[in-house]
Amino acid sequence: MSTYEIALCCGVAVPLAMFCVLAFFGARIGKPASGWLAVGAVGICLALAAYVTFGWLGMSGPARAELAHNAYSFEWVTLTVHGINIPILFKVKLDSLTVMMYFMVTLVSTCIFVFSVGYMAGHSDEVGGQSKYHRFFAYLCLFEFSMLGLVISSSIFFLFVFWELVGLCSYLLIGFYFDKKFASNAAMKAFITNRVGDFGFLAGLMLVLFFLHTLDLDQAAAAFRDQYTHHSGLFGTTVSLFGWQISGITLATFMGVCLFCGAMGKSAQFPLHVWLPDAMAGPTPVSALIHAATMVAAGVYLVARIFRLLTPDAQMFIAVIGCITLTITAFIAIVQTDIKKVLAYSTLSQLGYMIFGMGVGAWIAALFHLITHAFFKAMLFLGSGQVIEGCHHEQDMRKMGGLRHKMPVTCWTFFIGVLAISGFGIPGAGIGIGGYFSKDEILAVAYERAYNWTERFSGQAEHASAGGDELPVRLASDVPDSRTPEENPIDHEVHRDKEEVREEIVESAGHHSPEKDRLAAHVPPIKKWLFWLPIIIAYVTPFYMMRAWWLTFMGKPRDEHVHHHAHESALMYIPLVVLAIGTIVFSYAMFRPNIAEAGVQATDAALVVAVDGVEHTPEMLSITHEPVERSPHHALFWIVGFAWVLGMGFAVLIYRNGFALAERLRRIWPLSWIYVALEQKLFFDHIYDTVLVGGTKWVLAQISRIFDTYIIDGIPKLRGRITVELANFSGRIVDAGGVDGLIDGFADTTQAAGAIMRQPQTGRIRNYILFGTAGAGLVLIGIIIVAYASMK
Amino acid sequence: MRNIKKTAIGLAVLGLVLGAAATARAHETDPAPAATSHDLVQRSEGPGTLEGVLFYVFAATVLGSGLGICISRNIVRMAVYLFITLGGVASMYFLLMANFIGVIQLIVYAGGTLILLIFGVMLTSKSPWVRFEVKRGEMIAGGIVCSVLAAALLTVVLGAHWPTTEASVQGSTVAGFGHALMSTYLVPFEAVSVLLLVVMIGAALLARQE
Amino acid sequence: MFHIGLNHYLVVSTLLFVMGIFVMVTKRNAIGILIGVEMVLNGASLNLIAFNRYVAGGLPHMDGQVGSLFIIVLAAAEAALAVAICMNFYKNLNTVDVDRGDELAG
Amino acid sequence: MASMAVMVYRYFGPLIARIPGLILISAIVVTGLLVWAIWGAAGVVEHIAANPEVNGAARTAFGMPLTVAELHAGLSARGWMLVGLFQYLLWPLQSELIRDLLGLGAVFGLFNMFPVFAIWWERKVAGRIQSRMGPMRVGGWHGWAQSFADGVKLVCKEDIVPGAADKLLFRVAPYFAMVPALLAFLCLPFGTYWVFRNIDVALVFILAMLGVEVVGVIVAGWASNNKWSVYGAMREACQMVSYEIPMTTVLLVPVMAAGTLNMIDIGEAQSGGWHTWVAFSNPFAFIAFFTYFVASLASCKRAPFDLPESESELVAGFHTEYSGFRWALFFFAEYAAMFVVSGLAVTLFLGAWYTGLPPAVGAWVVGAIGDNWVAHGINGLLISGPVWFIAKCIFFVWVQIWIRWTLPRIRIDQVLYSCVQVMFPIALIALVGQALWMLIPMDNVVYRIFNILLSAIGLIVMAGIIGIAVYGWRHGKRMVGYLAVDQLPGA
Repeated sequence: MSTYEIALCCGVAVPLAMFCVLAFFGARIGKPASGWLAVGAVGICLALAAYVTFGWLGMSGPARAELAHNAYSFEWVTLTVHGINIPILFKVKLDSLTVMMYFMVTLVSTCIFVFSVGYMAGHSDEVGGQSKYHRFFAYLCLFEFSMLGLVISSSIFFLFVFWELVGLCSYLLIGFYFDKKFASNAAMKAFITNRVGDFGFLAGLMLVLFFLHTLDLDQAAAAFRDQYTHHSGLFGTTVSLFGWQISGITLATFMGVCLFCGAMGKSAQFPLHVWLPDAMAGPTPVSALIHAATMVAAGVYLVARIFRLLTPDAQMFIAVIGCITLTITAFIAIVQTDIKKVLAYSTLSQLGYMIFGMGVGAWIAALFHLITHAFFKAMLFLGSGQVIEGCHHEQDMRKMGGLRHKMPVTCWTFFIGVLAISGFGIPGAGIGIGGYFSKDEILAVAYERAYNWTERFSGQAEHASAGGDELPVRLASDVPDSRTPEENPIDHEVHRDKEEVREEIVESAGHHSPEKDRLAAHVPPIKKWLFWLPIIIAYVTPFYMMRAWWLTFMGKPRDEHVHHHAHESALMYIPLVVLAIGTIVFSYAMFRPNIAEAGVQATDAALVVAVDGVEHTPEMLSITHEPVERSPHHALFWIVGFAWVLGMGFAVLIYRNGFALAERLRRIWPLSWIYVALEQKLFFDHIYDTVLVGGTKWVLAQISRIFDTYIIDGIPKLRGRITVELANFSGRIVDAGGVDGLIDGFADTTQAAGAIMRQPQTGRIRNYILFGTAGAGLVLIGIIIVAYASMK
Repeated sequence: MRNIKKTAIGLAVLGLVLGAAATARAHETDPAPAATSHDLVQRSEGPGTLEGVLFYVFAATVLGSGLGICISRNIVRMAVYLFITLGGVASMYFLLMANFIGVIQLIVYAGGTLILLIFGVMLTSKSPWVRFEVKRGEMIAGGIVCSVLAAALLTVVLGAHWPTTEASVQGSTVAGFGHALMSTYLVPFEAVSVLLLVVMIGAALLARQE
Repeated sequence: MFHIGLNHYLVVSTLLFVMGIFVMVTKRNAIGILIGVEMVLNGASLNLIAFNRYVAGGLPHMDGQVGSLFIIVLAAAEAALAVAICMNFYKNLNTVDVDRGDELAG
Repeated sequence: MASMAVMVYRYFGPLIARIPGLILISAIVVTGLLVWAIWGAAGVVEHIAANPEVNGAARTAFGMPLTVAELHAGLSARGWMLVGLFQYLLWPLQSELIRDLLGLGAVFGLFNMFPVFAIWWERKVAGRIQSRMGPMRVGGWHGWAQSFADGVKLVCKEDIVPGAADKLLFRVAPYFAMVPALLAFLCLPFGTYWVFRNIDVALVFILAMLGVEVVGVIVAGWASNNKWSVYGAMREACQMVSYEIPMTTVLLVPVMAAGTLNMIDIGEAQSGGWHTWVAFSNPFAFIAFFTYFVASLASCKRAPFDLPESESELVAGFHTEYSGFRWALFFFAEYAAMFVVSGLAVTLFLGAWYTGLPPAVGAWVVGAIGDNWVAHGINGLLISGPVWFIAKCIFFVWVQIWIRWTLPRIRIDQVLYSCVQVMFPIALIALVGQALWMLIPMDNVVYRIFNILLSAIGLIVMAGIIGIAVYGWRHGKRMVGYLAVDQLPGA
C-alpha cells in the first residue's frame, strides 16, 4: 500500500473513530469540547488530504498511473454467480478525480465543522433535558466517514454501501430536531424518496453483477467494452418479456438508467427532487455540508464513475432529466421567501446543470462545476446560517433587509457567492469566478452537441454505423491510438505522461479522425431545447440569487426587532472567508486541470462520448493570462456572456426597495397564476400526496375493508348461523347434560393433562440434565439403529 | 465400596508417579546441538509395551477416580477424586505427546480450578460434612440413562472406522503450538483472553459482599 | 494387547464423559454438579487430543491441542463464574443444595 | 548366635515392621548416592559426552541410550580403563529400566537427603541469628545427625488420626503434598547431562507441580476437621493461587530471553561466564529476579508469607493435627519445594550449573593439563557441574532461612495486597520491558552498558557475600560471644 492510499484510508478512519468516541462518551465530553474534537478529527482528515493532494500534484502522469496500477486490493468476499467467482475487492480508487473530491470534501467540511461549532453553540438542543450537541457532531463525523469512503471506493459495491451510509447520515441530520414534527417528516420524506432511487441503484448493481461479472469500476468498464466489441455477454443476450424481444443494447440502457436512478434520488433530480427543499429542516451547517456541497453532489460523482457503463440512450435520458430539473427548480426558486429554500432550489438547479452536463457528455465540465459549486454553495449556506443565527432563527426574507451594516463579512462573502453562482466574469478578458467557467463550459459543450456536432464529426456516419462494432474513440480529447479493448486502460496509461496527454488533447481537439466519425453514429446531436432551456436558466439564476442577497442585506430593515438583534461571530465568518478564497482563487488553478487529466482515463467509454468543452490544454483555465478565444465563451459570447449582468440588474430593479414592486407585479393576471403554481412548487407534493400516498392508502383501505367484511365478520356470522340451526334441530336433547358435560370434560382433561405435564417440571436442574441426556441417548440409539439397518 | 475407593487412591498415586516417568521415552528433546530430527525419530519409534502398560495404569486411575466421584457422597472427597482424575488425564496427554496441554492441564485445572472448587466448598458448607442424599429412584434412573448413553456411544466409537495415521514427527510441541496460536488461532486466542478478563470482572462482581 | 490405538483413548474419554453426566445428574450439591461438568469437559478434551494424535497425525497439526487448550481455559473461566454463582446461591438460600432453587417448578 | 538373632528380631522387629518405608528409602538413597558418587567422580559423564567416538550419544546421566559398548569406546579411546570396577558397575546400565530406576532412586535420594540436611542447617542458622549454637549434641560435630535422630523419632511416633477427621483424606493428604515435590525434582536439571527427564516443557511442569502441591495442604487442613486447620488451608489456597500469577509471569522473562521452556537449554544459554547470566542481562531481568524470589517465598509458604502454618495464630495451621511420619512428609515437601524454587531461580536467572568463570578458563585448563580425564574432571569442577548447582541452591535456601528468621510475619490482607497491587504490576512491567529489550541488538551500546553495569553489581554482591562469609567464618566464635555478652537481656 502506498503512503497515499494509507493516508486516504486513515482519513476515512479518523472520523469513524471520532464518531465512536462522540457516540459513546460525547455526553460526558460536554458541549463545546465534543465539537472541537470533531473539528480536530476533520482537521486531521484535511491534513492527510492536503498531503495526498499536493503530493499528487507534484507527480508526473506515469508516476500517478503507476501508483494507481499498484493500488493495494483486499478481497473482502467472493460471490459465486453461475459458478463464476466474483471477488468483491476493497481497493482505494486512486486517480485525480478521487484526490480532488477528497480534498474538496475535507476542506469544505473542515470549514463547516468550525462554523457549526459556533452555530450549535447558540442552539437550545435539549430534548427531555438531554443535550444533543455531541450527537450532532457524532453524526457529522459519521457523515464525513461515509462521504470520504464513497469517494475512495473503487468498487460499485462499496460505493453503494457508503451511498446508503450517507443517506442514513442525511436522514439522521435532517431529523436532528426530531422533537419538531416537520423535521422528522422531512427526514422520513428524504429517506423514503432516496429509497426509491436506491432501489433503482440496487437493480443496476444486480445487472452489473449479473452481466459484467465484476463490481470493480475499471474491470466493469473493461468488461462492458469487451462485451460490446464482441457482441457477447450483455450485448449478446436478448430477453423476451411478454413477447417483446428486448435487445442487449436496450438492457445496457436499462442498466445505465437503473444506476442513474440512484443519482436521481441522491442528488434530487426531477421526479425525486421533492425531498431536498424539505431537507432544509435540518440545521444550516448540515444543509451546507450535506445538502449543498457533498452528498447531493455524490449523485453526479456516481454518474461520473459509471460514465463508461452508459449507452447513448441512457445518456440522453440523463440529459433530459437534468434539463427538466434545472429548469423547474430555478423557476420555483424565484418565488421563495425563505432564504434557505431559495438556496435549496438553487442547489437543485445547479445539480440539474451538473447532471445535464453529464448527459450531454461534458464530463470534465460537470465535475468542475461540482467542485466550484461545492465551494460557493457551502459558502452561501453558511452565510445564510450566519444570518439565521444572527436573526434568532428568522428565515423569512420578508423580515430581513439592511443587514449589511450588522454583518458585513457575511454580506460580502455572500455576495461573492452570488457572483460565483451567477457566473460573473468579463467574457472578453476571461476574468471571472465560479460558474463563469464551470457552468458556461457545460453550456459550451451543450452548444457543441446541439449545433456543431455534425460539423465536428463530419462525414461517414453511415459508414460508421456499418462498422459500428469497432471500438469508437472514448474522448474527444484523447489520443486516437489503436488500443485493444482487452488491455486494461490503467496499464495503458502507464506509458503516457502528462505533457503528452496535453499535447494530444491540444492536437486532437476539434479535428477529424475516423474514430470520431464512427462515434457520430452512436451519439446523435441533442435537441435544440436541451440547449436553450439551460441558457434561459442561466439568466434566471442570477436573478433569484441577486434577489435573495438584496432582500437580505440591502435596502432598509423591514423588521426592527430582527434587525436590532442581528450580529455575527468570528467563529462563524472565518470559514466563510476561507471558502470565499476557495471560491475565487483556489479551485481553477488546481481542480480543472486535474479533473481533465482524470477525465482522460475515467471516460474511456465504449459507447458514449465525453467532450472537453475547452479546446486547449487543461491549465489554460487558470486565472492567469488566458487567451480569449480559448475560453468556452467564444461560441456563447453573446448568448450567456452577459447573463449575470441582465439577471442581477433585473433583480435589483424589481427588489430595490423590498417587496413593493414584486407585490404589484404579482397581481397582474398571467403572472398571478404562474406565481401560485410556482409557490406551490408546481404541485409536486400535492400530486405525490394525492396519487401515490392517497392511492396506496385507498388500495390498502379497500383490501382491509374487504378482509374485514367478508372474512373477519363472515366467519362468526356463519358460525353463529350454524350454531342456531343446530340448536333448533337438536332441541333440548343436547341440552345442559351434553354441553355441560363437554365443558366439564374439557376442564377435567385440561387439569389432568396439566397434572401429568407438570410432573417433569421439577424445577431441578439435575432432572433437566437427566431428561436431556436421555433424549440424547435415545436419538443416538435411533441413529445407530438406522445406520445398521441401512448397512444391512 | 471402601475397597473401590482404596484402589482408586492407590492407582491414582501410582499413576501420578509414573505419569512423570511417562513424560518419558518418546518426546525428550535434546540439549546438545548434536541433536537432529534423525535421532529424535529414531528414539521416538515408541516402546509399545511401556506405553501400553502406562496407558492401562492411567486408564485405571482416571476411571477408578471417576467412579469414586460418582460413588462418594462427601463433596471434598469428590474434589480430591477429581484431582486424581485430572492428573490421570494429564498423564494421558503426556502419552499422547501433548506435553504442553498436559502441563497446562496440571497447572490450570489441578492447580487453579480445582483449588477454586475446594475453596468454594469451604466457603459454602456449614457442617464439615455436607452431603445431600438423592433419592434412590433418581440414582437408578440416572444410572440407567447414563449406561444406555455409554452403551450407545461405545457402539458408535468402536463401530466407526477412524482414518488413523501415526504421528510422523514427534518432538517439542511447544513451538508448533505457539505458531498455531499466533497464526491460525489468533482471533480465538484474543477472544478468549478478552473473555477471561470479562470473567474475572464478572466473578468479582458476582461474589463481592454487599 | 499392549499396542494402544485411538479406540482405547476414545473408550476412556467416553466413560469419563458419561460418568460426568452421571455426577451431574445425581449430585445435589452445586459444586458437585460443577465437578461433573469438569469431568465432561475433560472427556471431551481427551477426545480432541486423541484425535489430534491419531487422526490428524500429531505434529505439525495442532488443531486438537489448541481446541483442548481453549476447553481448559474456558473451563477455568466457567469454574470461576460457577463458584461465584454458588456463593450467591448460598447467600440467598443459605445452602448449596440445587434442589432448593426450584422456583421454576411447574 | 540364635539368641542374638532372637534379640535382634525382638527389639528391631516392631521397628522394622513399622518402618519398611524408611528402610526402602534408605536403600534407594544409598544406591543412588553411590551411583552419583561414581558418576560424579571426575566428571566422567562430561568426559564421555565430549568424546568423539561416542559423539554425543550420551546425553544424560540417566535414562538415555548409553550402552556399555559406548562406555568402553569412550574409556578405552583415552587408553584409560579402570579394569573391572567400572565395567561391572556400568554393566547393568545398558537396560533402560534399570537406568531409570537408578535415576529415580538418585533423585529420590536427593529429595530425601536435602530436607534432612536443610532442617539441621535451618536450626543452626536460626541459632546463629538468635546468638545460640543450635543443635550441638547428636552425632558429634555440631549435631550433624540431629535430623536423622528426629526422623527416627518421627517414624517411631504413633500415627494419630483424630476421631472427627475424614480419615481417608487425612491419611492421603501428606502424599498429595509430597509427590508433586518429588515429581518436580524429576525435571530439575543439575547439569547439562544431569537431568532425569529432559522434557520440552520442564519449566511449566515444575511450576505445575509447585501449584499442585497446594492440594495436599488444603485437603489436609480440611480433613483434620479443625477450624484452625481450615483457616490455614484457606489461607494457603488463596495465597498460592494468587502468588502463582506474578511468579509465572516473571518466569516468562528468562523464557523469552532463552526462547525455550526447556530448562537445559535455558541453562546452556548462560554458559558464557557470569556476565551472560540472565539476571544481569538487563534491568528488567534484574527486577524480575528479585520479584521471582519474593514470590517463591510465598509459594513455598516461607516467612514472611508463612500464614498457613503460622504458629502463633493458628496452631501450626494446616498440620495442627498431624504427627509422626505424615507430619514429616509435609516438611519433606516444604523443604523440597524450597530447593526446587531455589533451583528455578538458579537455573533461570543465575547461570544454572555454571560457575561464574568464563569458559576460557576451562579451555586453558585443558590446554595446560592435556586432554585427558583429569583435565575434564577439573574442567567440570571448575566450570560446571551438579556440585555448583546444588551449592547455589543451598545458598538460596540459606537466604530463605535467613529471611524467615529475620522478618516478622505479615497479615493476610497485606499478603494479598502485596501480590495483586505490588508484585503483579512489577512482574508485568518486567515482562513488557524484557519484550522491548529484546528488540535491542546484542551489540548495541545501551545493551552493553547495562549488561556491564549489572554484571558489575552482581560481581560486587557475590564478592561481598563471600567476603562476609569468610569474615564470619574466621571471627565466628568471637562474634557469638560478643553478641551473647551485649545483646542478651540482663547483660
